[in-house]
This record gives sequence, structure tokens and C-alpha cells, in this order.
Amino acid sequence: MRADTLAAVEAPTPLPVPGDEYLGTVLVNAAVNARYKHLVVSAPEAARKIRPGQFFNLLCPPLPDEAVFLRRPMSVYQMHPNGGTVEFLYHVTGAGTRALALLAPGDTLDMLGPLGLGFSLDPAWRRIVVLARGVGLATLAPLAQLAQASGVAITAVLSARSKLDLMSQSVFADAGAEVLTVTDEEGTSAVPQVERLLLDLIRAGRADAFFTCGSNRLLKLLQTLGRAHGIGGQVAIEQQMACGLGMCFCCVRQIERNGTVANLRVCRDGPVFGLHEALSW
Amino acid sequence: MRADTLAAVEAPTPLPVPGDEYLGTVLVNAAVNARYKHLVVSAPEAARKIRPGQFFNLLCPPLPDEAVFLRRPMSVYQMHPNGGTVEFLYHVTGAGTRALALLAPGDTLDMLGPLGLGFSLDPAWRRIVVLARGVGLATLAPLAQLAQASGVAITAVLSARSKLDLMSQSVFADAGAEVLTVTDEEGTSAVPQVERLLLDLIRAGRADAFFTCGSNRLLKLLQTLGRAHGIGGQVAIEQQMACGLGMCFCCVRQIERNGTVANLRVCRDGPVFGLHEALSW
Amino acid sequence: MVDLGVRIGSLALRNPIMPGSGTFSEELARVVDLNRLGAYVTKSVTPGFRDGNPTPRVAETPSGMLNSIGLPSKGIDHFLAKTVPFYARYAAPLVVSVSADSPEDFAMMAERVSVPGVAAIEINISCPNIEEGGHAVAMEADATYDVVSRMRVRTDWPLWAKLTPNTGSATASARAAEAAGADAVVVANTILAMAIDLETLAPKLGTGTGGLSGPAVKPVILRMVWQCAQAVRIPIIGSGGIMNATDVVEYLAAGASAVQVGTATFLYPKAMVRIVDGLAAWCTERKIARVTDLIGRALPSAAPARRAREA
Amino acid sequence: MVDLGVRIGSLALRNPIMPGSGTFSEELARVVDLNRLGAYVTKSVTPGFRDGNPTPRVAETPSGMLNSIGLPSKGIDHFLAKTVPFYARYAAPLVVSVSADSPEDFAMMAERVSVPGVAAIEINISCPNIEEGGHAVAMEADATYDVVSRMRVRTDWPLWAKLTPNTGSATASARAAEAAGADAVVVANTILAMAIDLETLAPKLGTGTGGLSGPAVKPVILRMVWQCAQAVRIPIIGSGGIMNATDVVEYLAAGASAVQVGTATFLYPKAMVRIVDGLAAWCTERKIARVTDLIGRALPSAAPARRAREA
Ligand SMILES: Cc1cc2nc3c(=O)[nH]c(=O)nc-3n(C[C@H](O)[C@H](O)[C@H](O)COP(=O)(O)OP(=O)(O)OC[C@H]3O[C@@H](n4cnc5c(N)ncnc54)[C@H](O)[C@@H]3O)c2cc1C
Ligand SMILES: Cc1cc2nc3c(=O)[nH]c(=O)nc-3n(C[C@H](O)[C@H](O)[C@H](O)COP(=O)(O)OP(=O)(O)OC[C@H]3O[C@@H](n4cnc5c(N)ncnc54)[C@H](O)[C@@H]3O)c2cc1C
Ligand SMILES: Cc1cc2nc3c(=O)[nH]c(=O)nc-3n(C[C@H](O)[C@H](O)[C@H](O)COP(=O)(O)O)c2cc1C
Ligand SMILES: Cc1cc2nc3c(=O)[nH]c(=O)nc-3n(C[C@H](O)[C@H](O)[C@H](O)COP(=O)(O)O)c2cc1C
Ligand code: FES
Ligand code: FES
Repeated sequence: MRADTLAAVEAPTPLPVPGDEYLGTVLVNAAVNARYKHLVVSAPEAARKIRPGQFFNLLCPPLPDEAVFLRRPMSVYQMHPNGGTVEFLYHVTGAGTRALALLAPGDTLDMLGPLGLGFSLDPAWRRIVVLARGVGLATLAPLAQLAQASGVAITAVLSARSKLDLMSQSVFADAGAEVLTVTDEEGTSAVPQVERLLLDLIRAGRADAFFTCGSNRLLKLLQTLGRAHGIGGQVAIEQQMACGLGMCFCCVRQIERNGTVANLRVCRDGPVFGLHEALSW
Repeated sequence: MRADTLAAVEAPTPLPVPGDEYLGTVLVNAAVNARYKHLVVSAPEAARKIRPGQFFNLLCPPLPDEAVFLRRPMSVYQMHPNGGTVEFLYHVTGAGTRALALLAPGDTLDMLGPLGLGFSLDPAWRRIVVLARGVGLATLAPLAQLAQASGVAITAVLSARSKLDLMSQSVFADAGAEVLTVTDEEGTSAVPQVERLLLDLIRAGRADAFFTCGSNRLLKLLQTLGRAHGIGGQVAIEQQMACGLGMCFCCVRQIERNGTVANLRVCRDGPVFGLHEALSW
Repeated sequence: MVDLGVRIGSLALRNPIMPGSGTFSEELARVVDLNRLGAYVTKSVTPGFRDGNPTPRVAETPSGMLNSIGLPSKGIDHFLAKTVPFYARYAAPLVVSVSADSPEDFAMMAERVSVPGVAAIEINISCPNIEEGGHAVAMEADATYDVVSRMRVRTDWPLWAKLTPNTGSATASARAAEAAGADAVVVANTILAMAIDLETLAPKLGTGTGGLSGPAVKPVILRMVWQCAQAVRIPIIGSGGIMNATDVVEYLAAGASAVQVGTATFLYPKAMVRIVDGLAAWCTERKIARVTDLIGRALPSAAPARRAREA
Repeated sequence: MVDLGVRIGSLALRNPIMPGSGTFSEELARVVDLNRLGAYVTKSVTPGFRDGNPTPRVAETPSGMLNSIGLPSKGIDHFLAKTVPFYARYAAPLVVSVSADSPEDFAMMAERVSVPGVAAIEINISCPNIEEGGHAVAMEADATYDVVSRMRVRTDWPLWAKLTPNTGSATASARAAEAAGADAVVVANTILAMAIDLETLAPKLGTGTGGLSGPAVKPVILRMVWQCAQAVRIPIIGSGGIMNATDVVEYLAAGASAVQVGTATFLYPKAMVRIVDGLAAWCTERKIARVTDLIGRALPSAAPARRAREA
């Protein structure tokens, strides 16, 4: 199958519900391991609107002697439309996430969203493979909920530096996914190994579509395998943002759609794009 | 007596102890009335150094959506060299004091000080009059401790908008001062009334020296009365500051000393100046 | 009721708040009621298609942000077909920002956008992200005069010249724009600036340098407005670091007749509407009947009146 | 042990950290060990006594401050008698900043301060707070050349020309200073700016406008350093908004050989010493042996090497 044909099938469908500015209340903000934190916010109105793969643009609280000026985009990690809560899983890297890490239960969080176009499952996809590494998990986790609701079978390949860094196996397992883990520590996460693992899944007929996020290396691998075996899918892309609403054109990535390459906005035209649309960077 | 003769007598003596940057711990930060707050900080090393009339340059904590960049100067309101605490009394006016108002017990306060030249009592002054209005009280209160320790009798004339705004009567009363109060509300605080009251004190031999702070109107009144009756004294002056240490020359006021008018630094050459040295502004 | 109305030449605005070019688009209609704004200003449109600059296009700085978008544009044809009709359903006047590579193309653009539905033309001769080294037409008075006067002969629509802060002679460019027939000056575009990534030790932006906006620039642009208000008679539209209603009051007092809000909308999509409400509340509290009473109050020429009021 | 030493022409500094003129004085010796600094830079001294500007002289802005001190000075005689001897007891070289009202007086000052105990002369042709409208010599390349070349013939001491950001042609002034014989350029003085008081609607500073410093200006001055480093061969000393060691790393990468710290010292009197320690720690962590290895790493000329390292 040619890449643009794949693209036509896999392009995510536009979501009509616009984001808004909500003031959530922090319920939990706990360390998952040395570098990741898990944030649970009560924001009932926002929670009702979310589609899997969408994100919020979060206003970070001030740090004692460091300025955090722009909002920071964060995928919804778990959504509870009825419970009224939204969950985030984040990696503490720079000033923004260090500031988020200071939030305590009871604090108010200014969250703009839900934003962007999320994942959508083509009815032809009955068995999908999710390949996630590091914080990419946060973005891909809602797929588990979506797939379960649609009766789609998931194989989740989770990659991390070490066993300790592996998170959220249960999110996928609870949704009935088969979970395979690979780590740098065990020497099982290099591209050739993962490729072999994916080939096995293809051969076993468990890969109607691929889903991934974040890592350029893994995206390239899936694109190559997908092209060779006629498998489409979706990828969630990251880019530095300012507005999150589509106004500023800060957040573009090169996307090949309808035969031409265009700078599309990750916040408004994505963050989910067709697996073969996204030019690796 | 001529103004420059008075000035020679009343000039405050240089203090040798340099300020430093201390991290205090907030013990209390409570509202005194609708507009004033009382801040008690534990900072034992700093507390031991303070002379009455000195101030600290305080680093204000960040506000949620307002920047507080420079430090804010605050007089020491009460000092407890042995107890290890320093107290401030402040008027919530702009961003800096609004930020200070957010401090909670247990919070850390970065305080640079003690700074400046404080009050000094000429041995010839056995009975002094302190005229304080509004937040000027904070600056003048340590005089009560100083005078008591030196066996000097104080009459404190405290002025405020309303009875509710009158603060710290007890600080002076506890130090054995006679306390007279005047308020706008009762119509007793206008210049002519206060002038009559002061004339009574002069006639009663209770005004060897005048002390005041802040209000230009009251300073002028004391200078006029002082000139007429040969009475000196001291005034604590305010001016916007940056460094607080004497480096930037932001904080100058015109001071007449040794026959010439010079721009002196409030932070380093003051904040206490001779009553007749200070040119009203 | 406070009268928030202001005039920019022949154009009456219901209030002095409008978006800055490039910080606003049709998407905002999903979050705020566009009818509440004083005017709409479009992203700068160019004659043909432009892809914009390489990424990263944004970086954060103390109290501000850097951008290097580089004027991506679908070109004037698409703009006239899609963007102009979109705003027809909203109440406020539409200001079209135009950019081009040559004085002749600027003149052609003036003619092209002089169509019903367009209320005024803003001339972006000040973008620091398209020419080599951050150079822009508005850095020189002569070049400013050239572009504005060529556009002037091609259109009767109001022309607003958007100036640059990246010059030692902003007032000279303002005077040149006025002499060439501009109806207003917009003061100003972003300040040429940069940031360096500590991991790679390379510039953070794909293009090296970019334009600084946000609260950090407010004191600089406010000074430019104050200087220009003493140099020209045409109205001034202030733009730089406005986050709330009191920032607008500062700009009006410095001599601006209206303002443009940019970066604030990225942080708070409803910022402009909140500012409109905040400005009305501020005036009400101080018993100021008309927002125009604030214009120019901080200028040296207003000092005697100010002192009289205070006395 | 990281080697923090840098050279500014013939002058060897133990580390690249020194105070900015006017943000440092003898008083700081009471709070920090001056021997830890790379150099001392005095408040600008003028030929005769100057009272400075009316108050208020300071105002706060987002991530920055405005000052309008106006170069108060006790004059050159007092300076030579009191200030120069004071620094004799400390280890680092003393840089004397001079200012004057005319090129001839600048030349005279060059001669007067060329005395033992003075290691270099900084030429303040960029103060925005003394001439009408914030004008300064360094805004024009010609005037810069004139002042520097007249000083050059009167002294053998190293001359550092302090440039202004209030121009569209900083590189032209840098080149003029170099051509006139300057040994280094200091980039840069403060940005002309203002703030308005909301109670009085008058400018907050007594003089109307003032100079902006602090983190808000860092992206702008960093850009100027980066541009100047591509325009001249003499060393550049960066100055603007440095609060911590990583800000210094950015300036070095942009092409500065040393930096001056100003506003940070007002907030944290020990800032400079903390920055020296922080810079050593940063280099150690990244196994950078000499701080000079960082100089110019963000320049376009370093891009191929950078890409090779990353690959
Ligand atoms: C749609 C979207 C969803 C995201 N979801 C998550 C999530 O669920 N969990 C999570 O931990 N992170 C997520 N990210 C990434 C997250 O936004 C950044 O890590 C965060 O903004 C870094 O902010 P900081 O201030 O902590 O670090 P900074 O100091 O700003 O940056 C640290 C490093 O990250 C890079 N970076 C900063 N912002 C972005 C960005 N928006 N995209 C890519 N790189 C960036 C910087 O260039 C720098 O190298 C998401 C990003 C996007 C665009
Ligand atoms: C030596 C000294 C001791 C002081 N002691 C006290 C005290 O004990 N209690 C107290 O409440 N206040 C005191 N002040 C005044 C206090 O520093 C200011 O009220 C405070 O800085 C205002 O900060 P803000 O951000 O809340 O208000 P801002 O918004 O900064 O200012 C509010 C108003 O106060 C003026 N102002 C700001 N800073 C100063 C200043 N340093 N001097 C004079 N006017 C200023 C501004 O121009 C403005 O009109 C003292 C000032 C000095 C110089
Ligand atoms: C992301 C971004 C894009 C911009 N694009 C344009 C543009 O296309 N044309 C233009 O004239 N100004 C452009 N500007 C400048 C803004 O219109 C405005 O003048 C500037 O940002 C200062 O205002 P602020 O501090 O409120 O953002 C842009 C600014 C930003 C931040
Ligand atoms: C209060 C103050 C006074 C200054 N006085 C002078 C001066 O006398 N001569 C001079 O060349 N620069 C002077 N400057 C500029 C500083 O030396 C420095 O270049 C500038 O503040 C930028 O650095 P910073 O952001 O670290 O403060 C002064 C700056 C401030 C804030
Ligand atoms: S972040 Fe502004 S357009 Fe995407
Ligand atoms: S505040 Fe800097 S000299 Fe007084």
C-alpha cells in the first residue's frame, strides 16, 4: 500500500469540542519513580470533554527564583469523565515540570483544554500494537481505554531504561492488553531487537495498526515496517508550544498529506497524525 | 539655636556592624487591622545585631501572577536580641507587601540586614517626644525600647485615620511612655491641633528632642517648632531602594549638613537623619 | 457607564483593545466572543505562499517569549477568499496586516486588500524574523517613507505603519510614516533577541535570533510610545507586554489611543476580554467617564494640568 | 580543577566575573570577599562633581528594574585620592569607568586615570540617563570612533568601550570602537525605558525615562553580544541580566570573553561569588577543563564543530 493511501485511512478525525480555561483542584501529585510524577486533578467539566490523545496546556505555578512564563502541554494520561478527574504523568525535566512538581493537594491548577485531535480507531483495525517509550506512555495510555471500549485487542510494547522506569503496565494490562516489556538494562530495547519482536507480532496477525509517540527512532522503525507490510497507524508528536490553540504557528512539524509536505500545527492539526504522514525529524 | 548647630548635636552615630543575608523562619504573619500586618521572624544571628531604627531589605515571595523583583525595605518594629526574633509591622500597599502578606508560619524569608544608621539618644535629651502616624509607628517603636534602657522619658503622640487604625499604643505604654492619641475621625489630628498639643508639651518641659518618621507634613511642623524653640531631634526617612547597601544611589534625599545640601543615601547615610538636616520634599 | 470608545483617524472603535498581528486567528472565536473586541488584526499576509522558519520557533525567557515564526502565509488569494469573509459575521472592524519583500510588492498588497470587509491596512515593516540579521524596513526613516508613500498612492483605506523597536531613531521612522501619509503608527513589533540552549550550546531558535515579546518588553515599548507621541500628531497604537487593564492605562497615559495585545492571549485566551472589562472597572472606580481622558496624561505637555489636579 | 581564567587583551583575569559599573562600590567589601572576583569596575567617574538626577531614581518592572541615577560623582580628584587606593589592598585588577560631557573631556579623563593601581579604562559612552531624550555617544559609530580615538592617543592603558543597546547598529559602533583602538567592548549598557505611576499617571522616574536592567534584558543583550562577536576581533564583555552561572555560560557561548553582573548584586549581595562557584561546578559536571572552551560556541562559525560533537 502506498504511503498516501495509508494516510487517507489513518488520518485522525477532527474533534468538534473546543478547549477552555478551567481551574482544577489538585488531588494527588506523587512521585512514580525518581524522575516521573503522577498528577490527579479534579476538573469535572473539563474531564467530560476529553477524547483519548488530547492534551491540556498547563499554567505552571511560580518557582521561588525561576520564571515559568509559557504554559506547558501535557497529554491526558487517564481520564475519568464520570469521576470528574483528569490524570497526567510527567517527566521532571526543566523549570515548567519542576514547578508542576511543587503542586500540593488542594492547590489550584489553571488548565487550558482539552486541546488537539486525539486518536481514532479505524473499524478495520481489530488488533493494534502500541509501542511506547518513557513519557510516551502518558500519551498512549488512553488508547487502552479507547481500544477496550471498541473491542480492539492491544499488544503494548513498553520500553524503558530500566525495570524501575517501566510504568503503567497495569493501565494496559487492566484494559486487557498483552504487555511486553523491553529495557536498556536487559539489552532488549535496541532497534534490531524491537524490530524482531514487531515482526513476530506482524506474523502472528496481531498488528493491524501501529501506534507510537515521541521517539524519532521508534517512529522510523514503525514507518519502515509499516511500509514493508502495508500497516498504517497513528503517531502523537511533540513540539514546543505557546498558545496551544492554533494561533501562533510555533508548534509546526512537517507533515506529508495529500502528496505535499506542509508545516502543520501540532496543537491544532495534531498532536496525533497518521503514522506515515509524519516526517521524522 | 541655628539649624546647623542643632544638626551637629543630633546627627546619628555611625554603626559598625554590617548587614548580611539571612534566611529567617516565619513564626507569625497576622493581620493587625484591615490594612496592616504584623510579621514575626525567627532569625537569631540577625536579631543579635540590630540597633533601633535599622531596617532589613526583604526579598518578597513570588505572587501567582505578579512579579516582585526588587527587595522591599522594612524597619524593625520590635527586636528581641535574646529571643532570636525580629518583628515587622507593615502596610499592605502594592505588590511587594501583598506578597509578604502571603507568608505563612514555617515559610523562609530572605532578609538582608540589619542595614542603615539607627536612632541615637544624646545624653542631654532626658525627655523626648515621638510623633508617629500610620506605619511610621513601625519605625519609631524601637525608640521606646532604647529610651527605656537609657532612662529617658517618652511622650508618644500617635496619629491615625481612625481609632481602629491606632496601633502599638501598648508598645509605648509598656516602655513607660505617656501615650496621647489623635485621629482624623475625631478631628484631633490636623496640623493646628497637633501643634497646640506639642506646644503644651514644650511648655511642660517634656520636649528635649523630637522624633518622627514618614509624613512630610509632620516633619515640617516639628522643624518649625524645633527652630522656634531650639529643639533638635531625629527623623527616619523613606525612599525607594534597590540595593540597600549604599551601592546604587537610588535612594537619595536632600540633606543639609555642614552648610551644604547633598544627596545622601537613605540606606547607608540614614534612614535616620537629624531633624533639621532633612529637607522636606 | 464608562465610554470606552476611541478613534484611530476615521475609524471608531468600541474599545481600545485589539489583538496584535500573528497572535490571533479565527480559532480564538471558539473560546471568546469576538464581538467584545475593539478590532481584529490578522496575521501578516504576504503576496504568495510562505512556509515560515525552521523549528524550534519559540523559546521562553524571563517574563517573555522569543518567536521566530517567519510569516507563514497562504498568500493573498486564499486570504481574500477565506479570512476576510470569516470576520464579516463579527461586529468590529477588520485590520489586515500585510508584509512583502519589496516596496513595489507592498504597494501591490495595499491595492489588493482594499476591499469591502477590510477597515484598515497595517503595514508590517518591522518583523525581525524574515530578513538576514533581523533587519527590517522600519529601522530606517527613508525606507519607511518609501514603503508607506508607495502604498498611500494605491489605496484610500487607512494605513497603519507598524514600527520596530530595533533602532535608535524610532521617532524618525514615526515622522517618516506620518509624512508619507500613514493614518496611525503601531508601536511596536518585537525586540530582536536570542536565547542559548545549555545542553547543545547552540541558539534555542532554529533561526538563531527571534523577536522578544511579553511583559519584559513593556518598559521599552512604553518609552517608545511616549517618545513617538511627542513626535507625531497621528494616533499611536501601543503594543508590547500588555497583560492587564493597568498596562493599558500606562500605554494610554504614554500617549497611545489604542493597544494591541499579543503574548497575553497565549497564556490566557480570554485575556483581551478580561482587559476590556478591567479597563471599564478601573475607570469606574476612579470616576473617569471616557477612556480618551487618559490619553497622553503622562506626556510632558500634560504635566502642568497634572500638577494642578494634584494640588 | 576547572581553569576559570580568561584574558581581555593584555589583562589576565582569574575568572570572567566582574561587577557592572554603578552597581558596585566599596561597601560590598563588607559583605563579600572581593578577592574572589575577576576584576573591579568602578561607578563612572566624571571630571567634576555631579549631583545626579532627581528622585525617584528607581522603579520595578517585570523581571527587571529601571534606574535614572544620572552619574552622581565626586569628581576625578576625589576619585584618585580615595577610590583607587582603596582597591590596592585587593587582588583583582581595577577597571575605572569614565564619563564626560565632550570628546575633549573624555580624552583628558583617559590621561588622568592612567595611573598605577588602574588596570584598564572603561569608556561609558552609553549612559541613557544624562543626555536629553536618552541620547548617548555610542548610538552613532562616528561619535564612538571620535571619543575612543581621542582617548587612544592620550593613554597606553587598555581601553574598553561600553556600547549601548539603544541603536539599530550596535555592530557598527563595535567596529568603530575597534578601529579607533579599543582593546575590548562592553556589551552593553541599559535599555532606554519607562514606567508610569497609576496613581498620578506621571512617569515613575523623576527624569521620565531611565535604563532597564535585569533578567528582562538578557535575551536582547545576548543577541547583541552574538552579533558583535561576528563583527569584531577584540574581546567582548557581556553585561545584561546575569543572575546565575548558566546565564554566564549563555554569554560565553554567544561570544563574550567575560561578563559584568549588575542588578543581581542588588537582590543578592553575594551573587557574583555564587556565580563564580556555580560556573566552576557547571564546568566540572560537564568535564569542561577551561572556561575559555565555552567562548563562541553558539556562533555560526562553531556550528560545524557543534554538529560533529553531537553526531
Ligand atoms: C502534545 C504534547 C503532549 C505532551 N505530553 C507530555 C506528557 O504527558 N508528559 C510529559 O512529561 N511531557 C509531555 N510533553 C512534553 C512536555 O510538554 C515538556 O517536557 C515540557 O514542556 C518541558 O517543560 P520544562 O519547562 O520542564 O522543560 P524545558 O526546560 O522547557 O525543556 C526541557 C527540554 O524539553 C524540550 N521541550 C520543552 N517543551 C517541549 C515540548 N512542548 N515538546 C517537545 N520538547 C519540548 C526543550 O527543548 C528542552 O530540551 C508533551 C508535549 C506535547 C507537545
Ligand atoms: C528604611 C525604610 C523603612 C521602611 N519601613 C517600613 C515599615 O516598617 N512598614 C511599612 O509598611 N513600610 C515601610 N517602608 C515602606 C515600604 O518599603 C514600602 O511601603 C514598600 O516598599 C512598598 O512596596 P509595595 O510593593 O507593597 O508597594 P509599591 O507598589 O512598590 O509602592 C506603593 C507605593 O509606595 C511607594 N514606595 C514604594 N517603595 C517605597 C519606599 N522604599 N519608600 C517610600 N515609598 C515607597 C511607591 O512609590 C508607591 O506609591 C519603609 C521604607 C524604607 C525606605
Ligand atoms: C508568535 C508571534 C507572532 C507574531 N507575528 C506577527 C506578524 O505576523 N506580524 C506582525 O506585525 N507582528 C507579529 N507579532 C508581533 C505582535 O503583533 C506584537 O506586536 C508583539 O508580540 C508585542 O506584543 P505582546 O508583548 O503583547 O505580545 C508576533 C508576535 C508573536 C509573539
Ligand atoms: C543603578 C544602576 C547604575 C548604573 N550606573 C552605571 C554607570 O555609572 N556607568 C555605566 O557604564 N553603567 C551603569 N549601569 C549599567 C550596569 O553597569 C550594567 O551594564 C547594566 O545594569 C546591565 O547589567 P545587569 O542587568 O546585570 O544590571 C548602571 C546600572 C544600574 C542598575
Ligand atoms: S502552539 Fe500556537 S499554534 Fe500551536
Ligand atoms: S538603595 Fe542602593 S544606595 Fe541606597
